[in-house]
Amino acid sequence: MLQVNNIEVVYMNVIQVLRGVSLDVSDGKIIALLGANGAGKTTTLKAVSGMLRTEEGEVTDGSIDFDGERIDRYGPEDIAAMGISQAMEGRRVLEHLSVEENLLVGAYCRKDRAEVKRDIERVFNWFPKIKQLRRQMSGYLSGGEQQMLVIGRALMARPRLMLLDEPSLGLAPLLVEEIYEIIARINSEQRMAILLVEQNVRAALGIADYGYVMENGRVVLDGPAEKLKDNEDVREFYLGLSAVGSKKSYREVKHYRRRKRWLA
Amino acid sequence: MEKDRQVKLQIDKVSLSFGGVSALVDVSLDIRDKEILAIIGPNGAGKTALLNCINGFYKPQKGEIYYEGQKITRMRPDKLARLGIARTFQNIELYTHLSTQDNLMAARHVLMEHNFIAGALYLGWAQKEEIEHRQVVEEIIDFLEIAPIRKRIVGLLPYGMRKRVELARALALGPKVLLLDEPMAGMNLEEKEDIARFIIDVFEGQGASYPDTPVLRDGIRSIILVEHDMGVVMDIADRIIVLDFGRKIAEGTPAEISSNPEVIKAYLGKEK
Amino acid sequence: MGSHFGAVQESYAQDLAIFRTKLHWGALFAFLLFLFTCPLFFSDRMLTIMTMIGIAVISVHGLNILTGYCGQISIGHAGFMAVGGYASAILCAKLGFPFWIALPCGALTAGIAGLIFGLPSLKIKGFYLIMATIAAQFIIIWTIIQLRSITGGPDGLSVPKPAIGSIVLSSKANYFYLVMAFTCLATLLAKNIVRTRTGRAFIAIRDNDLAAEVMGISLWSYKLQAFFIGCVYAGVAGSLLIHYYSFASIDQFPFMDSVWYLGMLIVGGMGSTTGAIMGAVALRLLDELITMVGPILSAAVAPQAAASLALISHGLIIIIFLIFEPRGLHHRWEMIKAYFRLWPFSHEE
Amino acid sequence: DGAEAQKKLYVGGTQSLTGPFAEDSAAVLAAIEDYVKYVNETKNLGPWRKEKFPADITLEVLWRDDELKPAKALSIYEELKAKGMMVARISGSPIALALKDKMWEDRMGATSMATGPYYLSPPQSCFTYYPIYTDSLAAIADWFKANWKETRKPKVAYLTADNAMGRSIEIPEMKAYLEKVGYEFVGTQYVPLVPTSPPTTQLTWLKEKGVDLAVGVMINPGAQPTVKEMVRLGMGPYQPYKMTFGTGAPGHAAVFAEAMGELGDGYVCAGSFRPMDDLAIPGIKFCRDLQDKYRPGKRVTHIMYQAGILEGMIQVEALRLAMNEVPFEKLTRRDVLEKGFFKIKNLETGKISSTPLTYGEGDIEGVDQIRIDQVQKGKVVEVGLTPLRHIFTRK
Amino acid sequence: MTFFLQLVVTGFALGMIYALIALGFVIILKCSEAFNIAQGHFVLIGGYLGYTFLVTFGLPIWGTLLMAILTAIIMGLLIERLILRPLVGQPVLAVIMVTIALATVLGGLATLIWGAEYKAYHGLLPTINLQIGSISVPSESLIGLIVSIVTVAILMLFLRYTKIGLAMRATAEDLQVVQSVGIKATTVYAVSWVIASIVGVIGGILLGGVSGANMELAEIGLKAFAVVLLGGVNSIGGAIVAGIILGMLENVAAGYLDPLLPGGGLAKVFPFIVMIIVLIFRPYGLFGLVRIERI
Ligand SMILES: Nc1ncnc2c1ncn2[C@@H]1O[C@H](COP(=O)(O)OP(=O)(O)OP(=O)(O)O)[C@@H](O)[C@H]1O
Ligand SMILES: Nc1ncnc2c1ncn2[C@@H]1O[C@H](COP(=O)(O)OP(=O)(O)OP(=O)(O)O)[C@@H](O)[C@H]1O
Ligand SMILES: [Mg+2]
Ligand SMILES: [Mg+2]
Repeated sequence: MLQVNNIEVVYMNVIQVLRGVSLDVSDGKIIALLGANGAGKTTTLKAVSGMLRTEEGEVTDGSIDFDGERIDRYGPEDIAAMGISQAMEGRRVLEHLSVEENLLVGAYCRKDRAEVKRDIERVFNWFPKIKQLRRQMSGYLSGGEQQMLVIGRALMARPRLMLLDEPSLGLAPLLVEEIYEIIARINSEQRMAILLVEQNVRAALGIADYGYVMENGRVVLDGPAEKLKDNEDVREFYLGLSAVGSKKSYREVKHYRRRKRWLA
Repeated sequence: MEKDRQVKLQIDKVSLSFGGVSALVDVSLDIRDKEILAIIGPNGAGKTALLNCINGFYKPQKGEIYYEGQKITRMRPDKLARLGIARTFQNIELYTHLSTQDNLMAARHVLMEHNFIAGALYLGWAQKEEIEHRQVVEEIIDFLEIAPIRKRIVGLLPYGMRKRVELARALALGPKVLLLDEPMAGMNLEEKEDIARFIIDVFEGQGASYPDTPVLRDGIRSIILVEHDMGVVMDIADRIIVLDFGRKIAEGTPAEISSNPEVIKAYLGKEK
Repeated sequence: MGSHFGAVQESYAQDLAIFRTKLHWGALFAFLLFLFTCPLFFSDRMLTIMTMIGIAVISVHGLNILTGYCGQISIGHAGFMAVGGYASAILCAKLGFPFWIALPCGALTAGIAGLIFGLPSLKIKGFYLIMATIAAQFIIIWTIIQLRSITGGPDGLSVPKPAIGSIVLSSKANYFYLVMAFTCLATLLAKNIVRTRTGRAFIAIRDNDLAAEVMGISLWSYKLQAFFIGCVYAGVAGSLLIHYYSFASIDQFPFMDSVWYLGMLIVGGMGSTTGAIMGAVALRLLDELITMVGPILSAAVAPQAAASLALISHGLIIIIFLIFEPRGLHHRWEMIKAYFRLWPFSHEE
Repeated sequence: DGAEAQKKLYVGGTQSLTGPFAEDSAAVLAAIEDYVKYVNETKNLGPWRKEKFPADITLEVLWRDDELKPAKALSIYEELKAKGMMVARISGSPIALALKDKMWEDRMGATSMATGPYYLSPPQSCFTYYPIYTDSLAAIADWFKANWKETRKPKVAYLTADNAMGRSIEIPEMKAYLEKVGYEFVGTQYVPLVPTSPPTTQLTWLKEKGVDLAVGVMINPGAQPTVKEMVRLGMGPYQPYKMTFGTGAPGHAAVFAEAMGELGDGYVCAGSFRPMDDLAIPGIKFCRDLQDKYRPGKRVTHIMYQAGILEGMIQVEALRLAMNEVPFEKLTRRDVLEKGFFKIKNLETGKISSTPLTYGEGDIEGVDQIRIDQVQKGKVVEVGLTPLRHIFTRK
Repeated sequence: MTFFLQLVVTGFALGMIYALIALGFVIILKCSEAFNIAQGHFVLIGGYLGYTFLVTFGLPIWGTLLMAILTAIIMGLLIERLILRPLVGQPVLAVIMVTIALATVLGGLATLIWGAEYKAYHGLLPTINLQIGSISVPSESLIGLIVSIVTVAILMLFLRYTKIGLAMRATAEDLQVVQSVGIKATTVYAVSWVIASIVGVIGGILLGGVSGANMELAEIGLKAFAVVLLGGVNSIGGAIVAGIILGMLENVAAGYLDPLLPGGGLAKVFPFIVMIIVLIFRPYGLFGLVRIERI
C-alpha cells in the first residue's frame, strides 16, 4: 500500500539527509525500520506523513505512493485524511489540553461520535494509568504517561497506516511488553499496517514481518524479520549478542572506538 | 552497605503532591560517596519528581534534603548548580539554538567569572577565561566523542545525539553529584553501550588522559541514574532503589532487587 | 561539516575571533574607509538618512540583546529611548552639562528605567511581558508630560548644540562621524557581549529558561542585566537622536516606533548582530524610498491617493518579503554564505 | 527655455498625507497648487491685491509625505533644502518640534498648520495664521465676561483634549489671566482626542461644579460628541443648565455647524475659518474661483483649503518681498526670512484670517485680533472680535 | 454618588465594546500564538464601513451590521489566504511582523478609500434613552452594550458547540501534531481571522457611533490588547471581565484622579499601571491558563 521509491531529502536546501531510501509497506503488515541515531529514520517517517514542509525540509528526488496515488507533494493534513497517522517522537502531547482532549483531537476527523467515545474507553483500557489522569492537563504527566497518550492519540484516528516513532521510548519494561502486544493486536484486529521505528530491536523484530536497517540516509539491509534476527551484524550491534550468542555485560564494554557500521 | 562511606546527599522523608496527585510520599534515601545509585519504578512513580526536588525545581511540602550536611531543601536551582549538582533531563532540555560547543560553554557559566562589561570589552581577562574554559569543553567533547557535531545547532541533531550533548552539558558544570534521567532512552544497543561506558568512565575518573578537566580527571563520585533499561541498571548500578506510586518499595543491590517479588510484580514482570 | 571548506583555525583564540580571515579584515577595512569618506560624496540628505539609520541600529542592537538574545520581547523601546534622550537633554539644557557627560548619564538613566520595568519580567513571561513593556512606553511618556517644569511637557525642550571639547558638532558631517563612531562601537560591544559568558546566559534563558536555571544561570540577575544593557543602548540612541534634533519632544518617541524597532529586528533576524543592522538599514531605506515614490505617483493620481498607495506598498513589500523569508534577512544571508562555502558541492554532508 | 528654467522658485514643503492630519494636509496641498498656478498664470497675488509677482520667475510646488513622523520630516527637509527650496512648511506639532531649530539654524522661514506655544520660544522662523491656543481662549473668556449679566463671579473650567495640543493651555499665565479678568477657576476635565464613549462623566462633573464657561482645545471629532452629549444632559446656553463651551481654532465652527446643525447651537470657536460656501467673503469667493478654474468637478470642500491659500500667499509674499531687495540670483534663505517673512505687513487675506497678517522678528502669530464665532440655529454667526492678549510670556 | 455611578455605568458599556474587540485578539492568540497588531485597524475599517453603509447607502442599523459582517468575512478570508497561509509553520515573530505590515496596508487603504476623513454618523444609530434614577445612560453606550453582548454570546456558543474551538487550542499548542491528525490548520486560521475581523468591524461601528469614523480608531486596538492580557490570554470570559474592569477604571481615573493632577491624562496610563500590578500577582492574567512549566 505504501511505496517509498528512492527518495532524497534535503533540509533547508543544504543539508542532505536521505540519499535514496526505498521501502514497501503492504496491507496489514508490520514493518520495522531500524538504524542508529541520525540514520534518518524519523526523517523518512516525516517524508511519508508530509511533515517535512513545516521544518524546511523537502523531498528532492524519488516519489512516495500510497495506494497508487503519489503523495509526496501533499500537505500533512491531506495525507492524514487519507488514513496515515503518525505518532511523533519526543512525546509531543498538547500540553495545555487534558488527556481526554488530546485523545479527542486524535479523532478530530472522524464523524462517528459514539464510536469515538468507545475508542477513548478502549485506549483507557490499554493504558489504565492515564485513565485516572483523564482530566489532568497532559503537560503534567510523567514521561512514560505522555508516551502512552501519544500512542493512544495516534490510534484514535483509526488510520490505515500508522507510523510509530519509537513507541517504547521511556516506558517501563512491563509496559513495553504490553505495548507490543497491543500493537500486534491492533494490527491483526483492525488490519492496520504499521511502520515502526524502534531502538528496542528485540521487541520490534519480535512482532514485525519485515525489517529495514538504515545507515547514513540509506537502507543498508533489509529482509524478513526472522532473517534479520539471524544476521550477524544485527545480532552484534542491535541485539547485543556476541558470536557465541551470550549477552555481554555493560560493564565490560571495551574502551576502544569500535568498528562502526556496514558501509564506510 | 559500608556505613562509614560519606553520605553525599541525604533525602529525609520527602513528600510532594500536586493538588490531589501525590508524586512522592515520605521518601527517604541517601547517596554516598563512590556509588552509582539507580532509581527505577513504573511510569509515573515519581522518579523525575524526586530528581526535581533534589535540584530545587520542585519544593517538597514535607521533608528535608541535605547535601554534604547542608540543608538545601528550598534553595534556588541555580544556587544548587553552583554547589555541584548537575543533571540531564528526561525530555531533552537543551538550548536549541546554540551549537553543541556553546551549550557546553553555557554550562561553564557557573565556573566563569567575568561580567558583561569585561565581556563587552573582550580584553585580556575575559578572553583568557573564555579560552581556558573552551579547552575544558573541548576535552569533554573529545571524551564523549561528539567532535563532529561541535559546531552544529543542537536543535537539529537526531534524538540520540541530543541526549549525548545533554550528558556533555551536565559534565561541563563540573559537578560533584550527577543526576541522570533516562540518559539512554531512544538509543540502540550499541549506543547504550557507549553511554554506559561513558558513565562508568566518568565515575571512575580518567586521570592523566584529561589533565585539565577535573570532572574527567578525578571523576564524579556520586551518580544517580534513572533508567528503564534493566540490563543497563543491573550491570552498572551499585545499589538500586525502587519507587512505586511515590513510595519507596525496595532498596538493595542489583541481585537483591531482581529477585524481590514485590519489584517483579510492580515493575519487572516475569523473567523470560 | 562546513568547516572542512572554510579556513582552518589553529588556536582557540583564533577560533573565537570575530575577524578570522584576510577577507574579513579586508571587508572591515573597506567598510570603515567607506564610512569615513561618506561625507565627501553624500548629500546632506543622505547624511541625515545615514545618521538616522545609525541611531536606529544602536537602538535595535539594544532591543536585540533584550529580545533577540534574552527572549524578553519588548514593545516599549522608544519609551526607553525617551528616558535616555530626555535625561541627557535635561542635563545639557538645564544644568549645563557638556554633551559627552550627559550622554552616558542619559544612557545610565535609561538603563535604570529598564531595570525598573524589567522587574515584572521575573514573574511575567511571554505575551504578558509585552504588556508590561507597552505599559512602560505609556507610563514613561506620561511621566515626561507630568514633569513639565523640567521636561517642558508637551512643549518640548530646546537643547544646546552638542560639542566635544571645542568642536561644536553642528555640521551634518560632524554629527555623522559621531553617530557612526557610536554605531561601530555599539556593534562591537554588542557582538562581544553576546559571544561571551553573559550572552550565552541570555540565549540559554531565551531557549529554555527552566533548564537554564537548573544549569546554574540566575534568571533574576540575567533578565535584569538584559533589560539594563538593552535600555542603555536605547538611552544612547535616544540621546543621539535628541541632540541631533537639538530639541526633545515626546513626539519623537511614539508608540509605533517601538513597534517598528521590533519590526526591524524581525525583518533583520532575531538574535544576530548582523541581522539587527540589516533590519534597521532595510526598513529605514524602504521608508525613504516610499517617501520618494509619493510625488512621482501623484503625477498619475491625486497626491493623497499617491501617499496612501505608497503606504500600502510599504506594507506589501514587507509582507511579500516575509512570505519568502520569514526568518529574516540574516537567515537569507547565512544561506547564501553556506551555499558559497559548499560550492561547488550542492549539499552538506 | 534654459534661462526660464533657471528662474524658478519653490514653494510647498513637507505634508502629512497619511495619519490623522491626512485630510487637512491634502486640502492644504491642493490649495497651494491652485494658488501657485494662479500666480504663475496671472502674476497676480490675489483679486484684492495690486502688486505683481516678478514676470520672469516661475513658481513650482515641491512636496513630500512625512506621515507625521519627525525622522522622515528631517530627511525630507534636507532634500527639499538641497533642491533649493527657500520656504518650508510644517504640517503638525511633531514635525514642528523636530524641525523648528533646524529651520532657525538654516534661517529657513516656514508657514505652519500647527499652532502651539512652542513657537513663541525663540528661535522663531515658523509663522502661523491663526492665534496661539492660549490667546484664542483668552479671547473667548473676554467675550463671555463682557456678556456676563449676573453679579457673582462666573465659574470657568478647562474641558480639553487629552493630548499635547489640548494640554498646551495649562500654563500658569492662562489661569492667572482668567482670574485677573474675574473668573473663578474650577479645574480641568479631559476628553480623549477622539472619545470612545460619550464624555458623560466629564460633563456631569462640570455640572456638579456649577461651571458657566468651559474652554479648551479640541478638534472636531472630539468636540462633536461632547456637544451632543451636553445637549442630551441639558447643558448649553439655550438649555436648562446654562453653560457655554468654547474652543480654539482647529475645532472650526464652520465644520462643526455643518456636521451638527441645530444640535450644535451655542458652540463657540475663536479664530476659526469661514464656511466654504459663504461666497460673500472675498477670500472664500477666491477659493471657489480657483477651484472652478483648476479643478473643475473635483472641488475640495475641506475647510483647510483656506489654510492652504493662506500658506501659499504667505510663502509667495515672503519670496516677493525678499526679491524687492535682493535680486533673484543672489537670493538666500536668510534673505527670504529677514527681508521677506519679517517684512510682511498687513497682508490682506480676503477675510479668511481674522485680520490681515503681519509678521516680524519675534512676531509669529500673524493676526492681531481674534474673531469669535458661534453656532446659532445651525449657522455660524460672528459674535465678536477681540484683540490678541499675548498670554504666553516668552522665555 | 451620582457621579460615581455615572462613571461606572458608562465605563461598563465601554468595557463591553473593548471586550468585544479583545475577543478578536484572543481568537488569534488562541490558535496561532501571534498577536495581531492590526486588530485596531479592523476597528478603523469598521468605523468607516459604518459610515459608508449608514450614511452613503442609507441602510438601517441592522442592514449596516449585516453588510459590515459580510465585508469583514471577505476581508478575513482574504487576509488569511493571501498573507497568513504562506506563513503557516513559520516562526511566530514572522506572523507578528506580518500583522504590523498588515496594519500599514489597512491604514493606507482607509486613507485611499475614505481619504482619512473624519466622518461622523452619530445620531444615525437608534436612540434609546435610559434614565436609572439620577444616572442617565447615553444611547450610544446602551447600543454598544446590547450589540456587544449579543455578538459575544453568539461567538461563545459557536466555540463551545463546534469542534473548531478544540482545534484552535490544539493548533496553538503544536501545529505539527494537529496536522498529523488531519485537522486543516488553514481552516482553523481562516475561521479565527474571520472572527477577529468581524468583532473588530462591529466594534468599529459601535465606537464610530460615538466618535465618528476616524484614523485614531486604530489606537483602540491597543486597549483591547491590554484587556486581553488582563483577562488572561486564552480566556474569553476573562476578556469580558477585564474589558469591563478596564472601561470602568479608565472612566473612574478620568473622573476622579485627572482633576487632581497638573498634567492630567491619567485615563490613558492608569489602566496600564493597574495591569502591571495585577500581572505581578497573577502572571497569567485574571483567568489565563497557567503555563505549564516542568522539566
Ligand atoms: N529540521 C532539520 N534541519 C536540518 N537537519 C535536520 C533536521 N531534522 C533532522 N536533521 C538531520 O537529519 C539527520 C537524520 O535525523 P533523524 O531525526 O531522521 O534521525 P533518526 O534516525 O530518527 O535518529 P534518532 O534515532 O536519534 O531519532 C540528522 O543528522 C539530523 O541532524
Ligand atoms: N508539575 C506537576 N503537576 C501535576 N502533577 C505532576 C507534576 N509533576 C509530576 N506530576 C505527577 O506526578 C507523578 C510522578 O511523575 P514523575 O514525572 O516523577 O514520574 P516518573 O517516575 O518520572 O515516570 P516516567 O518513568 O514515566 O518518567 C505523575 O503521575 C505525574 O502526573
Ligand atoms: Mg528519530
Ligand atoms: Mg520521569
